[in-house]
Amino acid sequence: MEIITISKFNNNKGLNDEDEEMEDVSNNDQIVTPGELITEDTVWMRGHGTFALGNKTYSSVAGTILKVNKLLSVKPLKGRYTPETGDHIIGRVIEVGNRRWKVDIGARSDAVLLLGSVNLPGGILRRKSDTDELTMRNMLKEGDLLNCEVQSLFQDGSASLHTRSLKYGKLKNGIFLSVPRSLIIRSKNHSFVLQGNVSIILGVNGYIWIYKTPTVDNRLKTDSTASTASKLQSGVMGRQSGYQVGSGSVSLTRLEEESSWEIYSDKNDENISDAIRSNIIRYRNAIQALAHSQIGINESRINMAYEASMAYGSLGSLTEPEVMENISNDVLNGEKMRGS
Amino acid sequence: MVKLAGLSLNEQEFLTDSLKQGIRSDGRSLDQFRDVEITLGDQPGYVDVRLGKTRVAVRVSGSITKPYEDRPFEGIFTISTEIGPIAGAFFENGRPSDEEVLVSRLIEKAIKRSGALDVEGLCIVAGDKCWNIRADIHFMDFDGGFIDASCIGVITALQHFSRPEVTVSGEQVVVYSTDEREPVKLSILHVPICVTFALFNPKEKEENIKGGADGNEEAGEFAIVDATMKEEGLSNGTLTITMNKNKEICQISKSGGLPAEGLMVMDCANKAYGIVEKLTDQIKEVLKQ
Amino acid sequence: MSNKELYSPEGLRLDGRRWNELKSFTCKVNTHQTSSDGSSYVQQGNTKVMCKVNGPLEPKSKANSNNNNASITVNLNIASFSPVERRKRPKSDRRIKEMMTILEKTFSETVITKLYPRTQIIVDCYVLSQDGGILSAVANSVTLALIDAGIAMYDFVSSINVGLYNNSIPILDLNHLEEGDMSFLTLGIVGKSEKLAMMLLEEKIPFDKLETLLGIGISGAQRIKDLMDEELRKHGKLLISTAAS
Amino acid sequence: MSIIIPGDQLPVDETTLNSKKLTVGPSIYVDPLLDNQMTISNAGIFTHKEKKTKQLITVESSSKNYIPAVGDLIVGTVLGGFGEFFKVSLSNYKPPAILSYMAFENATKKNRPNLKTGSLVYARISAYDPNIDVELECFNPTTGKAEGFGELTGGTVVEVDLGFARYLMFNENNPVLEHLSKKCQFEIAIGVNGKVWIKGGDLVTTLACCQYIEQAQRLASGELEQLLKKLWKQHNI
Amino acid sequence: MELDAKIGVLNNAGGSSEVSLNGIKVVCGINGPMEARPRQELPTTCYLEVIIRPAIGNPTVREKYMEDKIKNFLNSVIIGNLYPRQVIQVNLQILEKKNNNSSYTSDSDESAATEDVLLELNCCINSAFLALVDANISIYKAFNSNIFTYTHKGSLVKDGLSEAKSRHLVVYGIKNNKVDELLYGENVGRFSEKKLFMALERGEKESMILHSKLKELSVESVKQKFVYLS
Repeated sequence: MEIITISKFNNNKGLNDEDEEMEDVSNNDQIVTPGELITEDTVWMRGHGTFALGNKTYSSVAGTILKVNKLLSVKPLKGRYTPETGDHIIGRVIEVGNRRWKVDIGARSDAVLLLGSVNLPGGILRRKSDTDELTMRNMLKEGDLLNCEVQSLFQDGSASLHTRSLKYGKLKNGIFLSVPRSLIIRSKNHSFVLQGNVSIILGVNGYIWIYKTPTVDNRLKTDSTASTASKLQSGVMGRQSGYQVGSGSVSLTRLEEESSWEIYSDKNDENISDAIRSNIIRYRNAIQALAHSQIGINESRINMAYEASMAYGSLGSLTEPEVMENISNDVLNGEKMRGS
Repeated sequence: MVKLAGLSLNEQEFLTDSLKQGIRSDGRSLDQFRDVEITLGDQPGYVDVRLGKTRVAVRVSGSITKPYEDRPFEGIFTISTEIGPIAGAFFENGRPSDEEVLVSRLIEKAIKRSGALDVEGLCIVAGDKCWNIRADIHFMDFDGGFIDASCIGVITALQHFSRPEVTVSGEQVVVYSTDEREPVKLSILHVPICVTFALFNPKEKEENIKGGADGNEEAGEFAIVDATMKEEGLSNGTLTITMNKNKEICQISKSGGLPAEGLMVMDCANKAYGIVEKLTDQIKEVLKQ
Repeated sequence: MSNKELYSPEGLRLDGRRWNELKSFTCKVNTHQTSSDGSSYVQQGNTKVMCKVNGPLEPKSKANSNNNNASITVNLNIASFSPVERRKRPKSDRRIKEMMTILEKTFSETVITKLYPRTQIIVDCYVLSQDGGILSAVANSVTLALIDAGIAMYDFVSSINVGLYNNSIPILDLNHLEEGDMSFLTLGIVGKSEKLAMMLLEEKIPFDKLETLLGIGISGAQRIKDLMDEELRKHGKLLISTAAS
Repeated sequence: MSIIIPGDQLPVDETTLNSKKLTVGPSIYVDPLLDNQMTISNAGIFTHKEKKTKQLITVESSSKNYIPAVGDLIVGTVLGGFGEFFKVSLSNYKPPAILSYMAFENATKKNRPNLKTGSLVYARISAYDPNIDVELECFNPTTGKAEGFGELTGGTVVEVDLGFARYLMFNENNPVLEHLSKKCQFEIAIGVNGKVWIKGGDLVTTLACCQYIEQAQRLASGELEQLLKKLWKQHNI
Repeated sequence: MELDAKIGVLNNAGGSSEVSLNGIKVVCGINGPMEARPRQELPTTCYLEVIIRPAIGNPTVREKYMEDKIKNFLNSVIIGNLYPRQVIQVNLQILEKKNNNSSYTSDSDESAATEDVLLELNCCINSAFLALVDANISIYKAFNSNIFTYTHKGSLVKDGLSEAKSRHLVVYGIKNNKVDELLYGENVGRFSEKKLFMALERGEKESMILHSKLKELSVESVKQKFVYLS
C-alpha cells in the first residue's frame, strides 16, 4: 500500500514535462495532503493552502488543487468559514459593544455589526442618535440571530456586516441549524420559500434558519406588522417567480414605515400551527440527513430530501443513522435519474 | 521557559546573529557548560549550586512514615519542585506554569525513576515503617538551566545527606541521635546528570521542515549547551538528556519544539556524555572534602 | 508477570507480532462533524483515541491571544475506564499536564500558526482505551483532526514508540504489558523526514542502543504516516464524489 | 564620600538648613504628617551643595528600580501600537509609558511613525504623575526636530544599575567611556532607566563594548584599562 | 549568636540579602515596586506581598501566620504612598534551620516548631531590612529585631536557644541615630509584666548595637555599588 507522496503535474500548456506522462491537475479530483510536493515549477504564484521553499511548492492542507490563471492554490476539503464581501450569512450576537455588536459567524474571528449598518427603528432616513447607542440592547442582544450580509472585510480577514435591506434583520418564527459550511453551495440566492408554508435561509457560513413563511393572513390587522409581513411576502413571491437583481429592493418610503420597533421584536407569531411546526422539524431533519452523508445542500436537494422523508411517518425516526442514509441515497438516486 | 519579557528586537537579533557566528554573550563556546559551583552546607543534605547566575539550593531531609500499600518493601522518595517569585518576578506564586510542570516531571524522571536512590534500602519494617526521603529544591535565582542545576543539586545532596541509625527490636523502632551512633549514608546506585540543549533555527520554518529532504539545501538548525535565560527564551525548543558515567541514558526529553534531525540528537547525546563525565568527577571531588 | 516470555526465542511477542510489526492501525477522520471543525479516531491495537479540533476561532480569553500566531490549546482526557483496571486520573495529574504541554509545543511548530494571528485552536483528545503508546496514538489523532479541520500544516506528525527488550532487542509499537516491562522511546517525526518533532525516553537504556532505537522508531513512524495519508486521501475522494454540486 | 542609610541623622545641622532656600532631592522623605520633618529613607551618598541664595541636599542612591521623572532620557522597548499611541516599556513589570504618534519629528495625522513591536526608542519623558501614565516624546518640542531621539536600529542593550547609568550620562568626561572611545568607534544611547544601547562597527565590537560597560560598573576607574585589554584580547579585535 | 549577613546575593531580585542568625539561614529577595494585578491594586499606597517558604516541606499555616505578621509590620515601615498602585513582593526563603537534629524530623517535633517561629521571624525581619535597603525602597526608619530569653532560673539572655521559660521578640525602629519606637513585639511562654518591660529595655540597648552592625554592612554595600567613582 505504498503511496507516492511526490507527485508532479504539468499544465495544459505543456510548460515543463521532462518526466513521463503526468496527470492533469485541472480535473480537480486529485487529492493532496499537507507536506506534499505539488510542483517545482516557478511559474506559479502560490495561493492559499500552499507553502514554498526555494523552487518547490508544497501543499499545507488536505484538498484539491485549484488553478486560476497563474495562481496555484489548494482548496481544503473542509475548514472554517472565510467571509467574503457580499456573502449572505446568518450570525449570532455574542456581545453588545460600543456602537457595535460582536457577531459569531462561525469564522476565525468574530464579525462586527456597526450600529450604523442596521436599520434603525422608526425610519431609515433618521440619523442615529445617542439614544440609539444606549438602547442597542433593545434592538439586538446577546443570543439573537441575524440574517445579514458581509459588507466589507478588515485587513486581518474579519468581517463587517450589515442588515440594511428588508430581507435582512433579526430572525424569529423558526429554528436554527448548523451544518459544515463546505456543504452549502454558493449560489446567487440563499433564501427560499418551500412547500408546507416553510421558508429557509441557507447562510453561506453553514448556519441555516428554517422558519414559518411570513403570511398575508394578518393583513387585516391595522398595525404595521401586517404591512411588513405582506410586503415581505410579496418580495419573496417576486423572487420565487424568477428573482432578478433589483426586483426585491424596496423603495425608501416603504422602508420607512416598516422599520419600526416591530422588526426587532422578540415575540414569535402567535399562529404557528402544529402542522407548520412539524414541517419545520421535517425540513430540519431532512437537511441533517444530507449533512450526515456529506451531501452538498441546495434548494432542490432539500425538496427531494423532504419528499423522501415523507416515507417515514415519525419525525423522531428521521434522526436514526440508517434513515438518514436512506434519505440521502434517495436524493442521490433521484438526481441520477433526473440527470440521465 | 520564560516569556521574553521586554527583550527588544535589537537584542533578539543581536543574540541570534552572534550565535550563528558561534559567539555567546558570556564568551563561552556553543557546547560549553557553565562552570558549576557546588557548596556543601554545614548540615548534611544541604547543597547550594550555582550555574552562572542561576542559583539553586537543595535540602534533603528524612522522616519515618508508613510505606505505600502497594510497595511495602520500599521507602518513599519525593522531590518537591516549586518555583517561587524569589527566582524572578516572572514566576508566579503557587500557580505552576506548564513549563514548571515539565521541569518537575523531568527532574523526577531523571533522578527518581532512573533509580538513583535505592528505595528498598529505606525500608525499616516491611509494610509498616520506612524512611521518607524528601528533597526540597529551592530555586533562588534564574538565568537558565534550572533542570541541570537542580539535578546536580539533588544528586549531590543525596550523597551528602546521612540519616540517623535505626534498629528494630520486635515492634520497637529505635532512632539513635547522631551523637549516639554514626549516621548512615544513603545508598546511591548511580549518578544521573542532566544536560539541556537549546535548539535554534536561524532560518525560516519552511527550511526546517522541508530543508534537507527532497534534495533541498541543508537546514541550518543547531543546538547550544546550557542556555542562559535570554538564550533559552529565544530558542525554538529544548532537549534534555540525562546520563550517568556508566554510559546509560536515564531519560531523554524533547517536548515538542523545533523538529531536530536524528543525527543532531545523537550528536547532542555524545556531547552530553563528555559533560556528564566531567560533572560526575566534580561532584565526587566536592564530596570528598 | 515479570520478565518472562515477552519475546519468545522464535521471535514472537505475546500478541504474536514480530519485533518490527506494528499493532493493527485503523483511523478515521471527520467522525464528529457537527460538534467540531475537524475530528478523528485512531485505533492502534487496543489503544483507542479520539480527537476533536475547533478553530481557528476567537480566543476564549485574552491570555490565549497572540498578535502574530495562533495559539494551540490541547486538552487531554483519559477515561477512567480506559486502562485494564479502572482508575480515575484527575486532570491536574502532572503526567497528563506534561503530555498536554508536549502536544501543544509539538503542534505549535508544525501548524502554520502565522496564518492565523489572534486566534485559538482548541484540540480535545479523549483516550477511550489504553493498550500502550497513548501519547503516540494521541499525537497521530491530533494530526488527523487538524488536517481534517482544514488547518494549514507544514507536514504530518506521526508517532510511535519503540522498546528495548533485555537491553538488547529493539521492539516496535509496544502494548501495555511490554511497556510495563521495558524501557521505551516515544518519538514523533515530521512528514516522511527523519526530523524528530518530539522525543521522550523515561527509563534507562544503554547509550549505544539509542541510535538503533531511533532508526527503528523513525521508520515505524514513517509507516504510520503512510497509513494516515492513505486514509485521508480515501476520505477526500469520497467527499468530492458526494459533495460536488 | 559620605554614605548614609535610613536611621541616620542628616549630616547637616538645622541652622545651616534654615539659612537659605532649601531644595530637597530624592531619598530624603519630608513627612507631611510630622511637621515636615526630614528623614533619610534610602541608603546612598549624601551631598550638600550651597550657592549664594539657595542650597540643595540629595542622597544619590543606586538600584535597579527606576522611578520616572520629567526630562529623563530613556531607552524603551515598544510594546505595540494602540490607536493613537505606542506603549513603551521602560523597565520590566512596570506600567508602560505612552508615546503619542504625534510626538515625532515631522509627524502629522497622515504621516505616522512606523515602529514595530519590540523595537527600541530613545525618548524623553514629557509628563509624569504617579497617578497617570508616563508620557514620552521623540523630538524636541521647541524645535520640532528629532535631535537624536527616535528609533535605535541595530546594536544591543546592556542593563546597568541606575546610579551607573546616571554617572555615564552626567559626567561628560567619565573615564569609562573615555577609555572605550580610544579603543574603538561606537554609538551609544544612555537611558537613565538603566538601559544603555550600544552599537559598534561590527558584531564582535558591539559585544566587547557591552561586556566592558557591564563589567565596568563593578570596577574602580584604575582597573578599566586592564579590563579593556583583556576583553579585546579575548575577542581578537 | 553573631549575625552573619551578605547583601545583594541574587541577580533577578531588585534587592536581596542572606542572613544567618541563631542557626537559621534566610535569603530575602525583593521584587518591585512593580505593576499590580487588578485584584491587588490599592489606589493610594503599595500592596505588600510577603511569601515565606520553609526549608523543608510545603508552606503551611505556620508560614501563612509568619507572612501575615511580617506584612503588617512592613506596612508600617515602608513609605507606601510613594508607590501607589504597585506591588512590592518580599520573598523569604528559609534555607537552614538548626534544631537538635534538623535532618531528621518526626511528628513529635510540632511543639518545637511553634517556638521556632520567633527565631525565624527574627532572622526574616533583619534580612528584610537589608534587602529593602539594597532594593532602594524608601522606609520611614531603620529597624532590627532581637530575641531575648528568660531561662528557667529567671535570668535574661540575648538569643538563648536552649529550653526557656519565655521568649521575647523585640523590633525597634531607629531614626536620627536613636531608638525611635517599638515597632513590633511577639512573646511566647509565661512571664510577668515586669519581666516583659525588662526585656524591652534590654532590647533598646541591643537594638543600637545590632543597628551599627547592619549599618556597617549597608554602607559597605553602597560603597560597592559606587565603586566606579573611586
